[in-house]
Amino acid sequence: MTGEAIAFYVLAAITLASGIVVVTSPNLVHSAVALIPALLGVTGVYILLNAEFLAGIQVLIYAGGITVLILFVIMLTEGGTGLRVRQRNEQGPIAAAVAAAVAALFVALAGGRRGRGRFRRTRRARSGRVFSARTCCCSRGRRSCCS
Amino acid sequence: MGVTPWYLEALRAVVGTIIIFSGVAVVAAMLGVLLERKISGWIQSRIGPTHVGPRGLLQTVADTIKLLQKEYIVPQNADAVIFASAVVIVPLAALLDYVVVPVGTTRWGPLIFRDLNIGVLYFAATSSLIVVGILMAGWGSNNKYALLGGLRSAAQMVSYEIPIGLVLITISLLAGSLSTVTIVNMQTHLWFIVSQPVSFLIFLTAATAEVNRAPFDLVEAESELVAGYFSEYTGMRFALFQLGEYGEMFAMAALAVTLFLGGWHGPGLPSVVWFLIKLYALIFVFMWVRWTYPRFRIDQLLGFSWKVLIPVALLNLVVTAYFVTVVHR
Amino acid sequence: MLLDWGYVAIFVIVGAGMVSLPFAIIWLISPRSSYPHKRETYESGVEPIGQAWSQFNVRYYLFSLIFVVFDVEIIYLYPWAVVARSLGPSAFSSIVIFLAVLALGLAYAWRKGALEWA
Amino acid sequence: MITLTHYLVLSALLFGLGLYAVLTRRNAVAMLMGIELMLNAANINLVAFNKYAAPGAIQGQIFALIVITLAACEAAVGLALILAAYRRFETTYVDDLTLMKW
Repeated sequence: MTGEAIAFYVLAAITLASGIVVVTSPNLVHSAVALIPALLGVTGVYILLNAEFLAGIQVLIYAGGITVLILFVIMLTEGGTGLRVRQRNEQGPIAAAVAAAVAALFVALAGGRRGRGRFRRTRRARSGRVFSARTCCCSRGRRSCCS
Repeated sequence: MGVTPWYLEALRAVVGTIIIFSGVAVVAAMLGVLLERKISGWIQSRIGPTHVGPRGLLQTVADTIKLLQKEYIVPQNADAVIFASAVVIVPLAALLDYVVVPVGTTRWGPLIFRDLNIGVLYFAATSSLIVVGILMAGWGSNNKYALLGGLRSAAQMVSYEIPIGLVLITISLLAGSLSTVTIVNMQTHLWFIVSQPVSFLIFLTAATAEVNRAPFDLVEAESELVAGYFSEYTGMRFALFQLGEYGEMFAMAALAVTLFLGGWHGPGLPSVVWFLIKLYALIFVFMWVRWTYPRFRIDQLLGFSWKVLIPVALLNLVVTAYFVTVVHR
Repeated sequence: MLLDWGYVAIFVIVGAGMVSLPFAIIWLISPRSSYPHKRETYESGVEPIGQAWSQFNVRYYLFSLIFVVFDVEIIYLYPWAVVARSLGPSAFSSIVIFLAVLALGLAYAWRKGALEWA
Repeated sequence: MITLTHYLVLSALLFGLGLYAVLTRRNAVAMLMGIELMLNAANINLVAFNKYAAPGAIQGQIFALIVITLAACEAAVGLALILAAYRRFETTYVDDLTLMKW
């Protein structure tokens, strides 16, 4: 395991774990607070992807701005009263199925047999050629994924 | 890069972190509290603490030891998880600022934890995290004073983040870089306070408000809100909030030194000494201001940021941009 | 560059450890006792009435709303500030237009009374 | 070795979580938080494709920047709407806001 891999798995675990808290917590303030580690985890992912400016922006806007906004609105509307109210509707199982199906579809698209290796760095892409119509098609001899 | 094995780099990072944390805890928090008490005593023709140590110099050490022995009380109505995590977030976010503060220079390069190339943006981002910690503290306590203090504090801090951000942009425009080391190096001959006096004043005012100090300290107005958002925190957790507050105040002063007062530059003395002299001069200004002006009301406070500081900062940015891009290309 | 952020990551981890260190000391040496009045919410000695978790003035939201607008504006200025000198006069004219729109927004909010605390 | 697929899987899972929140939560603020998660998932995709499919390019990051701006505006306006609805109807639970169904 390289350092990058460890960092990725730790960040992914933080993001997903706090994402689950955001989604499931019956206490809205807990949800909003758990949003912060989720967003910071995404910040770490940006840094791994060499987008450090974006990482700074993410902390400044999301963690410092939007979260404060959300916390303010929760305090202005719900107060502590929301704890006694049912927080979820009846479509839990269906929603779980839909969300799982969509996620599975994305995973299949990302990691499917045809997809693997399609986005390897190619010499042409590495030389800094940007966003022509053919940027996203790579493996030689295969049909372009853009078409 | 790549020559040094990873465990040496990790060791350097760990040692640097420990030095910064204990340094800030001692130099900023403990010495800062002592200075505050001594200077306020001096301004009010009192003596200040005298009993512990020579001339009362060990007063804050005694205070810390006392606070360490105090019981850990969680109010029964509080939201325990949020209540406990807020106390870690506030000092951690304040201390994260010190990563990009260059304190001096040596033969091997500038003395800084890490010279990030988004330095100034990093500073703005980490100090914006404190707001969340304060809101969490206010909410988690389930105390009316604490929640009101937290809300006021958050509104105040977000309002004054904008002028600070505009000033940071003005300075990085002059320096053509976001890196704090580059900004200091640009001031070898001329400090930015000479070319940007308006920015300096805006930054100093906004920084005072950002760290909730008098005359902008209405979130901790003892007569109305007890101790503001940390009313319910006892013992060492109170001390950690103090660490966060003083740490942030010193970080703001250090950033002002870096941006406007030429950082470590100065004749004769070693660079770190120059940095500390400038830092403590600014800290003295903060404390002097505290005992000179009366407290603002909340409407005056927010109005001052939005109706005075931000328009002036915007205008200052435009004028600076004109000189940088058109006149002195 | 990743090395820089490795340093920052270590700073966060070790720092969180150091900030929690006092809690270990408290846990070891602090006294413990419990009686019902101790864990009550402190409101200057008066019995607290109801929860603190109730509703607050909407003004706080208005200010944070304008704050987010300006925060977003500031993120666009950072990359501009770094390259402005090399771009020359065109950088100036474009940013003046950008800031003029923004100032118009601020003037509108001002005129509408969003900046008053009443 | 971390490949593009790893990032895409992370983003897919995050998107699924956000979608689940939007579909099941009754409170409008919680639904907005779900939307924020989904936007973040999209951003991970944009930046990851930027790094792996077009290294040296920056368009992916600029897209992500615009998405973040958009998210800020969406949150600000959405939350303002929620506040307005709350002042009018005294609720933030979307299945209680049924005036348009009548």
